[in-house]
Amino acid sequence: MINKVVANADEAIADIMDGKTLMLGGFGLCGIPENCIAALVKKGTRNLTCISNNAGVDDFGIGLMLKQHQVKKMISSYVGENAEFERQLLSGELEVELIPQGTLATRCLAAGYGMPAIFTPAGVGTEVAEGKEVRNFDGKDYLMEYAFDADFAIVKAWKGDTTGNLIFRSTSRNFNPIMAMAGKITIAEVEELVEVGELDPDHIHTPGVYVHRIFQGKDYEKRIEQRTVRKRD
Amino acid sequence: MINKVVANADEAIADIMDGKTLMLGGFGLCGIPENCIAALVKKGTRNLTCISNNAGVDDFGIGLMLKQHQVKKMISSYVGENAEFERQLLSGELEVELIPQGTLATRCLAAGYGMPAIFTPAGVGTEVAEGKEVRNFDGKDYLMEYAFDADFAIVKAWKGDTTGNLIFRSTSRNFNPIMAMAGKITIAEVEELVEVGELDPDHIHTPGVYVHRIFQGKDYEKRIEQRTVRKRD
Amino acid sequence: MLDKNGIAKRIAKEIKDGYYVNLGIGIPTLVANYIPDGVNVVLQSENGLLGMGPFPLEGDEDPDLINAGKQTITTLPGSAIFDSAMSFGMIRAQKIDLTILGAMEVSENGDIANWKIPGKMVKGMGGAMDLVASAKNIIVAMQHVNKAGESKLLPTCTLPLTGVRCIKKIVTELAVLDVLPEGGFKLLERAPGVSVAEIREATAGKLYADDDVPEMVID
Amino acid sequence: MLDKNGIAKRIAKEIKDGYYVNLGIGIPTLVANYIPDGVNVVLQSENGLLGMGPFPLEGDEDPDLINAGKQTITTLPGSAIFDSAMSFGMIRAQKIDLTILGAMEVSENGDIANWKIPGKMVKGMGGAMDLVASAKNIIVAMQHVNKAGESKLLPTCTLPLTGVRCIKKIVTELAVLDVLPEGGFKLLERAPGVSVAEIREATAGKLYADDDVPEMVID
Repeated sequence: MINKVVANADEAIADIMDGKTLMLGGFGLCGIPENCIAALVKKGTRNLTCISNNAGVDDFGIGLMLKQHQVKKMISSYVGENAEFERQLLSGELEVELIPQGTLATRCLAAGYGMPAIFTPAGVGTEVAEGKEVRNFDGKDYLMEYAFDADFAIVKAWKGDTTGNLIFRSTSRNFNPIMAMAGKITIAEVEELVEVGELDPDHIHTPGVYVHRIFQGKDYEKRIEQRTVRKRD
Repeated sequence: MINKVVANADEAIADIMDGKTLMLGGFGLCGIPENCIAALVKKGTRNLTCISNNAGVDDFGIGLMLKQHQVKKMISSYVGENAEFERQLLSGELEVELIPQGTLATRCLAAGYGMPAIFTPAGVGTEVAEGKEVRNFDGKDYLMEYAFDADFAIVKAWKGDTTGNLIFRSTSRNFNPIMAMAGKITIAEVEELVEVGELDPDHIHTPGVYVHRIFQGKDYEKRIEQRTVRKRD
Repeated sequence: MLDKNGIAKRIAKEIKDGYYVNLGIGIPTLVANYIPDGVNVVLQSENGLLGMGPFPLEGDEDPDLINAGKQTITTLPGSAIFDSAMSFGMIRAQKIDLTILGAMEVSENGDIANWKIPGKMVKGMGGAMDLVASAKNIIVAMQHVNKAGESKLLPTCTLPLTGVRCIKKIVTELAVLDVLPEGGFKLLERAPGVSVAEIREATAGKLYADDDVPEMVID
Repeated sequence: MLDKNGIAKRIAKEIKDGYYVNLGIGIPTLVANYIPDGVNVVLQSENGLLGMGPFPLEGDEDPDLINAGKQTITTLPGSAIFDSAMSFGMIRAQKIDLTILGAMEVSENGDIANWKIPGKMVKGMGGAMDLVASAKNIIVAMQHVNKAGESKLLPTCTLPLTGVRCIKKIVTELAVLDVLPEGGFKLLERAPGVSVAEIREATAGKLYADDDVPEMVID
C-alpha cells in the first residue's frame, strides 16, 4: 500500500505558500483541523483564501489566522460569533463571500466527483443569483454553480490509516469528507493514526485516493461553542 | 422513530403496477434484491422499465423477469451473459438503452441529491452524445445528463434497522445506496433486520429518510457469476 | 396572544406521524418540546444528522456532536450521520417533509427575508437559502410585528430576500395564516382572545379573512 | 514479438510507485502480475473498490466481493469500499493515475473504439466511456492487427467510438507507441526481433519512426 504519512502539521503544510486557496473542514469549531491551523499560524502564511463553512471564533479555529491577518478572503455560509472578523470586514481588510451552505457543500462534492458545475435552487431570486446562469428544469428555476478549485484541503478525521483512508466521528464529519475529495492536495490530521488493515473497508468515509498527506495530530482541544445541557435530576 | 417494516417481499412490491419504472441495485449478480425479483416474477407485473447496471443471467436476477416477458425496456451499462436477453432484443420484443456506467451512477446520485442534471465527459464525441447538450468548461467538453426519475428503487442491503437505515457489505454496495436515494419509493430487503439503536450511526451508508419500506429477506442464494480462485498449495 | 412557546405548541400540531422535520434556530427549536405522544418524527440537523435528540445531561456533552446551531446535543436510537453534501442533498431532493424557520419578513406571494439587514453586520445565510428553496412544506414561526411595531407580513419584502414564492404557512403570536397561491394572506385561525381587526391592523399585506375565523385550539 | 504476458510485462514498467491504477478486462488484468517489487500501487475496480487483491484461495470466494469483471477477488489491507457514484467520481476527478484498457481500434488522433461492432450483439460500454473520457493517463493494451490481419492503428476509427482524443500510449505485441498531440503514431520501442518495417506494415495510420528505434527491455 501507498504510504502518505508525514511527521506532523509543520511538515504537512510546509509547501502552503502565500496567496493559496485552502479548504478547511469543520462546522463551527466541530471537526476543525486544529493542528494544521496552529501550524499555519506559526508559519505565518498570508493572503490566504479560506473556504470554510464558518470562520471560527475570536481565539480559536480560523479566528486565530484572522487575528494574524493571514486571511485575505473568506468563503463561508455563516461567519457570526467573531468580533475580529467583523472589525476586519468593516474596515475593508478582509473580503468575504457568503454562499448558501448547501451550495458550499455541493460545490465541494462537484470538485471531488469531477463535475464542473451543479444546479441548485438555493438563492434563486436573491442577491446570490446575481451574475449567475439561471436554468429551468421541469418548471423550477436553478442556479448553475461551479465546482470549487482549491489548492489545498485540510481536514480533521477521527481515525486514519497510513494510506490515507479516513473515518470521521459523529457530526464532526460535516464538511470534512467532501473537502477531502475536493482539494488538489489534501492534508488530513487524525486523532488516531493506524496501520493499514486496522480499518474496516466498509466503514471508510474517505478513501485514501483522495488524501495526499496524513499525520497523527496531538493535543486536541475540541472546544465547544454552545454548551447546552439538561439538568441531571 | 418511524417504523418502515413490512412483512415480506410480496407486501413490499404489492403496489408496483404494470408500466412502472424500477431501479434495481446490484452489479452483475452481486448485491441484487433476490427476494423482490422473485416476488415480481410471482406477481407477473409487466411492461416494466428497469434501470439496472446489468440484466442478470438467463436463470437468475433480472433474467428471471426477462424470461417472463415482464420487462419492456432495460436501461443498463452492460447486458452481456444473457442469451434470452439477446434473443428478445434482436426480435424487437425488448428495448434497451445503454448508458455509460458512471453516467448511470451519477444520474442516480443526481436524483437522490435533488440535482436536475449533471455534467460528465463520458460519451462526448460518441453516439451516446446524440441529441444531448454539450457544454465546454475550462476547455473540456461535457454532456449534460438528467437525473433519473424512477417510480421505485429496489435495493438489497446487508443490515438494516426498522427505521430504514442501511449498511452494505463489501462490493455488494455498488449501485444500491445511490439507487436507494433515487427512488420516489424505495424498498430495501436486508439479510439482517435489526432494531433501531443496533447500527452505529457513523456506519450507516443509506440514512432511513431515503427508505420507505424494509423487510427481512430470506433464502439468499448469492450466486457467483465468475468464480475465479487461486489454487491452495 | 401567544408567547413563543404557544407559537411552538401550535406549530407542533402541524407535524404528522412519520415526518422528517428540520427545525431552524429560535422558536422552531422549541417545537421539538411539543410534539404529541404517538407522533413519531425524526429531526434533521443540516450539519449532518438525522435522529437528533435532546440536549445531553450535564457532563455528557460531546464536542463532536452538535446541531446546526452549534449546540451540544444527543442522538436518538436509529440516528444516522452523514456529510454536508448528503445533508443538503436530501433537503434538495425534498426528502424532508417539513421545515420550520423564523423570518424577518414574509410577503404576500410567499417571499421570505431572514438573513440580512442592510447596514448591519451580515453573518451569512447558513443553510436558510437551501432550505427555503428546496422544502416542499415550510412553516414560518415569527412575531407578527417587529420591535418597531411594523408588520412583518408585507405586500413585498423590503429586506434582501432569502427565497422567493416558497412560504405556504405562517404562525405568529396572533394568528395562523396561509399564503395563497394567487397571492395574499388567508387568515385561518386567531390566537385566543385576538380579534380579526387586531390581526388586520398588524398585517400590512393583503389579508383575506372569513366572517367567522376560529380561535386556535392548543391542547 | 510479444505474447499477452509480454505486453502486460512491458506495460507494468509504466507504473510508478504510488500510482492508483484501473485495469480493464483482458490483457490489462495480467499487468497486476508484473508490478515490480517495491512499486506500491493500489488497484481500483470501478464497481466500488480501492485495494483489489488477487483471486481468493479455493473455498474462500465471497459472492459479495467481486471486481468489475464480476470475478471473485480479495481485498488487500488498506482497501476501501464505496458506491458506484463515488467510484466514477474519483475517476472523473482524475484521482486515478493510470488506466489500462484494451481496444478494437485506435486512431492517429487518439480516438478509441472498443465497445461496439455494428451488426453484432452490443453488450454495452460498461465503464469504458467514463474511463477514457476522464483518465489523465491511458495506455491501450492490444494486438497490433485484428484476426483478419487488418491494422488496429488507423487514420480514423471505423467502428463506433468509445472516446475521442484520449489515448496517449499504446503497447502491442510489436511495439510501444505514443499518440502525438498533433496526430500520428510515434514509434518508441520495437518488440524483440521485430523490425521497424514490420511495424510500419502493420500500422495503417501515420507512423513516425526515428532511424534508430530501440528494442524493448523486458527483463
